[in-house]
Amino acid sequence: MTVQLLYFAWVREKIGRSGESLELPPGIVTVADLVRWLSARGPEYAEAFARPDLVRAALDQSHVKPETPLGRVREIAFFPPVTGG
Amino acid sequence: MTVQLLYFAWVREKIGRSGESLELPPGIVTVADLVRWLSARGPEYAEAFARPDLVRAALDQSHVKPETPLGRVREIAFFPPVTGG
Amino acid sequence: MTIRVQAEDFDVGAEVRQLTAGNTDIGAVVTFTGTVRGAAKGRPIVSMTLEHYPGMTEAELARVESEAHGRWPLDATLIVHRYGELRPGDNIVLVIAASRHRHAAFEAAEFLMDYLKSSAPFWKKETTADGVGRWVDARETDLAALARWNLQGHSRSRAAE
Amino acid sequence: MTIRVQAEDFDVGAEVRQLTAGNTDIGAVVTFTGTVRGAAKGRPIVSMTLEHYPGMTEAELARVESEAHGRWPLDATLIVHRYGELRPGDNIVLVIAASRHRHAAFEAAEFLMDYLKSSAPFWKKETTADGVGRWVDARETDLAALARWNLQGHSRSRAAE
Repeated sequence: MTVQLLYFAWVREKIGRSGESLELPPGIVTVADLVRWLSARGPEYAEAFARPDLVRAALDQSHVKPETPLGRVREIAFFPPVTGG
Repeated sequence: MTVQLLYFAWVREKIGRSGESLELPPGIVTVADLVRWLSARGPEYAEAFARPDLVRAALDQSHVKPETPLGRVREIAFFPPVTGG
Repeated sequence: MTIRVQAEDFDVGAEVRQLTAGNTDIGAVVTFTGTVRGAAKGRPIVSMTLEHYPGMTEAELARVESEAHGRWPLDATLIVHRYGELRPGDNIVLVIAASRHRHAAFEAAEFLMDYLKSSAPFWKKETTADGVGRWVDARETDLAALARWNLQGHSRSRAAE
Repeated sequence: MTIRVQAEDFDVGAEVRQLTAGNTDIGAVVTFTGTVRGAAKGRPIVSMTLEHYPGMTEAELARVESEAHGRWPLDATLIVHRYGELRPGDNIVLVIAASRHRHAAFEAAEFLMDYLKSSAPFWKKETTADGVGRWVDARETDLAALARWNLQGHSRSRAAE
């Protein structure tokens, strides 16, 4: 499955890019699975996800929890807790 | 004792004037005493004070209760419950 | 801390700019604008006349404002209240509360409105299309709103007998 | 019901006029303006940069606004949020709630702010005079503020693991 990944704020800065298109291997079912797989891709990812409790996720632009299944998602975003307003 | 009386809103309309200077006889101690004395001055006053629970008073521009003594007041105002804002 | 009682209209944006100019400690500005509604109890109105008690009005608004500053950390406040003859849609009252904390700004603005509605000596008369003018009744809900704030000394404002 | 995400500044007075024009059912208009403070934790800042997630931002703000309309009798609402590089004193966010009831307008405006602060995908970076930029931490008090409103489904917005 090919998905579009987006990174914002310090997640973007640590990973060093604002997004990328990735082919996910089978076995990645939930958001948490994806975080673990990404963390193993290199030190920049490992650092971005070092404190997973500080990283939020959105599937197709909706907030989700770690245990949410990816399903047939097209766009996945990772970012810190929001600080607007 | 001479006092300046002021009337507002429908109290003013019922009494037919916006204010007057009156010499109060001895024995008028509280705001309630004054209301009773005024009510006896004529039908327009009687009608204005017919429902004393609907008339508020201020002594020298401060809200007061019926039992408040007039003291050495100079200006006494009577008006309906306020409806600004 | 500023209060104004005036016949003229006001501009919310201009008042906010003037009140907060040069103060970068402020992070939150809440405004309340009260306007003349086009109908009263289902009857269309053509105008609303606001009578007030000059002198006491300013004194009460200043007291209301001072009470708010004693309760919340406010950087600036403004109360503007109009009098005279107004039309549906016209502005009646403006309250602004500026603080570094947004909840303080919200609470103070709501307090200023609840308190001034029950204490500032203004009276509204609504005129309907038939030319009849009716004095607006004080609303029980306004007194209930005030009770939330546990104001001491306000029970002085009661019936005259 | 209108939302805007923009780099440009806004004028509170002009936005209120535009939002309420021609509607004389409205009697109460509450606005909240959030501005850039000149210091963060005692350090003066020279600029604040707001990053956002285009698309999701608009969707979240629309959801927040729709939730408010489901809870209060509102005649009109507006949310404007800026992004890009801002300076101390600059406007960040504007929320307007217009209703025939003043408490509905106050509560809805405060709800809109509490909710958007916890759900709209914006991130603030503050730059101090030494040129160092720091991402602003999410505040526990903002989550506590949100808890007051008993939002269902919002627990979906949690940690990614």
